[in-house]
Amino acid sequence: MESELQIENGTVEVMRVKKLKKIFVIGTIKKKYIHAVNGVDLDVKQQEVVALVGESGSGKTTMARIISRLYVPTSGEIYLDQKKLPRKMRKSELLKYRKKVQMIFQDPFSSLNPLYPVKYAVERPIKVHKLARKDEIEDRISELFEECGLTPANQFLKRYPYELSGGQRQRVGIARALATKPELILADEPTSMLDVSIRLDIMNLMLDLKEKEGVSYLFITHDLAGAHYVADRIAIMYAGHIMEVGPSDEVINDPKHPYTQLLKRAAPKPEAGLEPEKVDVGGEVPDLANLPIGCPFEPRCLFAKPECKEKLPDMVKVGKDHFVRCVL
Amino acid sequence: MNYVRMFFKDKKILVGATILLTMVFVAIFARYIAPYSPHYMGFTPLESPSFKHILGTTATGQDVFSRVIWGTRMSLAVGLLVGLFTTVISVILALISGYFGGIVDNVISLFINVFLVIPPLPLMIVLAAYMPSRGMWTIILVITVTGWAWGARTLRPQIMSLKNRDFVKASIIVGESSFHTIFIDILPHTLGLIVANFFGTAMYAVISEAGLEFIGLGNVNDISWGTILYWAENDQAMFFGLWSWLLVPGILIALLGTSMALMNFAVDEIINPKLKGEKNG
Amino acid sequence: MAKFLQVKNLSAGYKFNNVTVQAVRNVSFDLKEGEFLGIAGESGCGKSTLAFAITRTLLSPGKIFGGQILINGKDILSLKEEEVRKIRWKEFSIVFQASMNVLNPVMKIKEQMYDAIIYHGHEYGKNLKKRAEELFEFVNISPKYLDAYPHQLSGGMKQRVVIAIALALNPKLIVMDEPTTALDVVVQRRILQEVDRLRKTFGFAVIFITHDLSLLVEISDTLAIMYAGEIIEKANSREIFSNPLHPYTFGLMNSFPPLMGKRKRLHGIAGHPPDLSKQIKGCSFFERCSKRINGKCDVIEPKLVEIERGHFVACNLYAKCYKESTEYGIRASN
Amino acid sequence: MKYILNKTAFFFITLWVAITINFILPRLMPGNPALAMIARYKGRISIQALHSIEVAFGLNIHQSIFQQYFSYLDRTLTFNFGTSLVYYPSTVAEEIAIHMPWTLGLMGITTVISFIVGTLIGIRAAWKRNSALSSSSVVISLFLNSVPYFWIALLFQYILGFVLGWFPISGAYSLIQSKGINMIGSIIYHAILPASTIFITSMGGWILTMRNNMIDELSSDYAIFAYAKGLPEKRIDYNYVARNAILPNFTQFAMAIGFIVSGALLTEMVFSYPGIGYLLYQAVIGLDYPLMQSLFFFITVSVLVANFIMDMLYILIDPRVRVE
Repeated sequence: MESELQIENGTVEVMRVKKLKKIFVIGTIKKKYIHAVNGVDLDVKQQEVVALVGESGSGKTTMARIISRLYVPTSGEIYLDQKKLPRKMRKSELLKYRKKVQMIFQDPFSSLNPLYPVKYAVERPIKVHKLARKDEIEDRISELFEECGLTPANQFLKRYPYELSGGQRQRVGIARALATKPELILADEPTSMLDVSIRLDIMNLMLDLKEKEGVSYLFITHDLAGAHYVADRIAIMYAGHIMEVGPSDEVINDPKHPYTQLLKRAAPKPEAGLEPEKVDVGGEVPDLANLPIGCPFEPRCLFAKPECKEKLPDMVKVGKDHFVRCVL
Repeated sequence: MNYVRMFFKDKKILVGATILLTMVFVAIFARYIAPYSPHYMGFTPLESPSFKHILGTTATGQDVFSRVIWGTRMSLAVGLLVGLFTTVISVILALISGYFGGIVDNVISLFINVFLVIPPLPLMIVLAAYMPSRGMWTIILVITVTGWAWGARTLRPQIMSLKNRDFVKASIIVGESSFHTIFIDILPHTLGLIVANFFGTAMYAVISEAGLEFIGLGNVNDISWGTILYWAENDQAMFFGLWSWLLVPGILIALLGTSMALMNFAVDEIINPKLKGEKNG
Repeated sequence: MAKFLQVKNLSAGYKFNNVTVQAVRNVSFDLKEGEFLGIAGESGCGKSTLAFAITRTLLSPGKIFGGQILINGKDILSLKEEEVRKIRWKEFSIVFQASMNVLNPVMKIKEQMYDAIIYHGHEYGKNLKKRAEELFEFVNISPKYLDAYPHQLSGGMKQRVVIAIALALNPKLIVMDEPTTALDVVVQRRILQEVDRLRKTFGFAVIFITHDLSLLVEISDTLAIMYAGEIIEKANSREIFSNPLHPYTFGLMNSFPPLMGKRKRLHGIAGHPPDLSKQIKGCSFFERCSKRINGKCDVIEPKLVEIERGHFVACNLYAKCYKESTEYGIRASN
Repeated sequence: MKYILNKTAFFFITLWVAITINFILPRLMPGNPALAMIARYKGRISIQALHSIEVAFGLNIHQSIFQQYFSYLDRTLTFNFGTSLVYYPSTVAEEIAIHMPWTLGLMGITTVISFIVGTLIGIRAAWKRNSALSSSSVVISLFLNSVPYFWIALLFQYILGFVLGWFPISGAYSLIQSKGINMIGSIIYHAILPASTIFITSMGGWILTMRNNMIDELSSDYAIFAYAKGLPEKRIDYNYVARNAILPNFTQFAMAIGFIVSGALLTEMVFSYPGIGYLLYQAVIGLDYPLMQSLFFFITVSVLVANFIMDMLYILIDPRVRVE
């Protein structure tokens, strides 16, 4: 099955994770095991945007943090440029990795240090990775600012985060991520805290940078429409598992998994018609400390079969690059 | 910066700083302010306040006023030095504990909590009683040992929450060293709390020192407000009606303590503006 | 249908030591009994302030600067605090943005529900338990949770509890300020369905405030778009969706990528809203507007006027708005 | 329940630390002060008293340090502290038993009263935040909080006791009226000055913390929701805000009680009140190390127990720690 997931369209793979798991242990005496990510296989190709869509508690943010090496995975493998990463990395290795994998944060208000002018955020990666000669650092920062739409740069460099609007701050965050010329940018709900009128511009900026800099994104979001807008492929996550993954248009227009279908019904789509669709699925995301053995969505699924209770369904290929974890 | 301006505009800080600076001035220039040597014993003993002896004399014929002036030095020194030492200790422990977490954190926070509940005075007494020598440095050591936990306890959660802020995560992902993340990205945010804490413990030190000296656990031949009170009590100043001998050092301790408490409280208010009079959201 | 609520020239905002923020500027609208009014706008457009002002829960440093809020023809701004307290929750209730935190963590849920009933001397007070169970049934929660504490409930359940409390005294209006923003899409959708069902059963009116325009288009009867403290367009939801008149509304509508259909590049609205602590001259959207008329829009403040039947807009592209505002002489001389 | 388990474990760990400090301290000091003391007392006190010192310090040269430690633990846990030097031939345990009730009575009652009164004032001060009461309570509390207990005690003793002669200057009861109802009256009469000292100086802290907690909680979402529900102000303040604001106060009790006890000990010393503090003072003056050490142990245990009780009471007021 894994071989099926291998490169099919010939593009270069930037990142791949295999059987990635993360279990958090809570408490010292009575331990509680939170199964946040439960064996995820996923890959991102060069200049590709893969959206990871899920509700809160689906493990999508944990995924980003594992890949960004903020968390160490419980098990599983991570490949960057087809090379497997060692579990423990030496300082120099980690630094090299950080240069290639950067992150954009959800909250533009807390992702910039309020004590320093915004220039600091972009200056640090250049200095840490020695990416410019001393006398060229300033120019490089300005260049990055302008590339991210903060023009003219010298109007912004010395300002403090609280003097900028949310959208402007997020642009600084993107400039910071871009400073190391990374191959992959993890974008953790980069637009969910922004005003609706500027979300598109931030997404457009990210898409432009993809074309210009050849960067790939893992775009984490709960918004199906936004995912459809930016992503080439969409992966739907539920309770730490990927339920469905495939080309954006296919996943949205012809969702195979009952959970994807539910998400689609729940999402607002005023363009569709007058009467909103009824959502009659009850229940909530399962308790990650005691996941069922079978399909985690089974308790809420309208089409559940007895065998769904017994065993986690396998990923089934339903189209070119389109896989779904469902017995149906 | 905004904070600096707020610092100077605050009335509580103004009052606190005025008291504190006056005392620092007196301590530095004690030699010129005090009319007599604090050790000279040639005056008539047990005299009430007069022009010659503003605060009267002791049972051994010393000028109380001169002793009070010289006493400023030790009370201030103990307060400020203990404030400094405990701050350093608590910042280091809180940083290690709050930033690195895990088992180290568990051990340190247990340690902090244990030291918080052990009543300080009895511990100080036992400690001081066993010390081979008595004097200012012993007292500083004893109060530092019993007083560091306070600050560590307030700083630790602050550092933990800062560590979880996105800008710190961003620093890690950018590839910053732990040193840079801790000292450049995190620590400056806790400055207010550290300052508040410094004054809080300094106040505690001033009071504790006076208490220890008062029960005779310091060197009774040192000159501090605590030892002056020790002698006043010992020589039964009360029964001779020598109120000034008894009251003035106490008032000064209380004033110094209050000045530090004011600074502590005001800095707290600056960090957490809600505590101010106005309701602002 | 009768007009239950009339807001007339309401101005409200926040007063700090030396800064006054005009968060709601000269807002007027009517609400019929049982109507579902959606108010959409971006953060900082004053929509939450409006919600607080209407329910007179705007606390210091918030202030109402002027205008009238008539409930059944009675101006609640002229009432004394104690008089307002008495009608609050009976006539109207409010569901807050941070519904996760509005329940007192140390009180049982039933006590918090009983409180709302007891302190208004309502007839339901005679049989609190029965009423509480009934309310829980309305919002689809098992009555056994009445004895629970808030921390024992999930986010979606807490939200339902808050809605149940809001229904406690059968109010004629529920103001909902981003009640589902923090919830997952599926839960959000289910709660909205329930609110709609309850509204149809009990006939209360709803003012639903959110930044999520695409959601409002689906669920509300009437839609008002707020920008920089003003209502700049108001009409039937479908009408606004298919025929937005104000350039801002148009931009906002296009800021939501459609879920289905072909993907194509869309653009948001460049720039950011004006600083509400400063005087705004002319149209508040001037700076960001793609259709602005220099020399006119930066001078004359357009007035909210009915352009087509039931469709109000405040934009100088429409001569009527421009004329009406000069008629009243507002800033025409500037 | 995890919470109770945690708190019990913490109680025992702290107890162990306190006991161990007692054991280690004399051994840490250069030139072992206990040995030095024995040398100093030799010939001046009886063999039994000398032995009591040896017992107190577990000084037995033939034992290894671990054997010494375990026999020390054993003696401590069976309250076998040997003989007091100052109160020879009484044992340390006897002396503590005589003095303990006075301290418990004086301190226990005043601390509880001061906690309640301080908290109530704090509630009022927060809720009328702009009133004169509020701003003056802050300044007064700050002052009281930074005044040494013993000095307030001296002040009361001097003005109310000595100059005005309204109250007795020292002791816990009059030796003349030592029977029945008179005795009780006399005890109360003697307790007034030390009690008010403790009351006044410890109250400031409660006012401040409660006021600050209240102000924090008043702007919380649930308080605003309660207001929006149309509840009367009193109901909101007491049943919603104060109930939450008092929670951190309960945990702060842990931090504070050690300080209050310390201050109260000094107060007893000033008033020669025959409690533990006075005993501690006698031990300090008389260099009675066995007594001093056992007192440290006893006071710490009492504080720990008080804390433990507070922790258990906390279960009653915060449902969140009651994990089912």
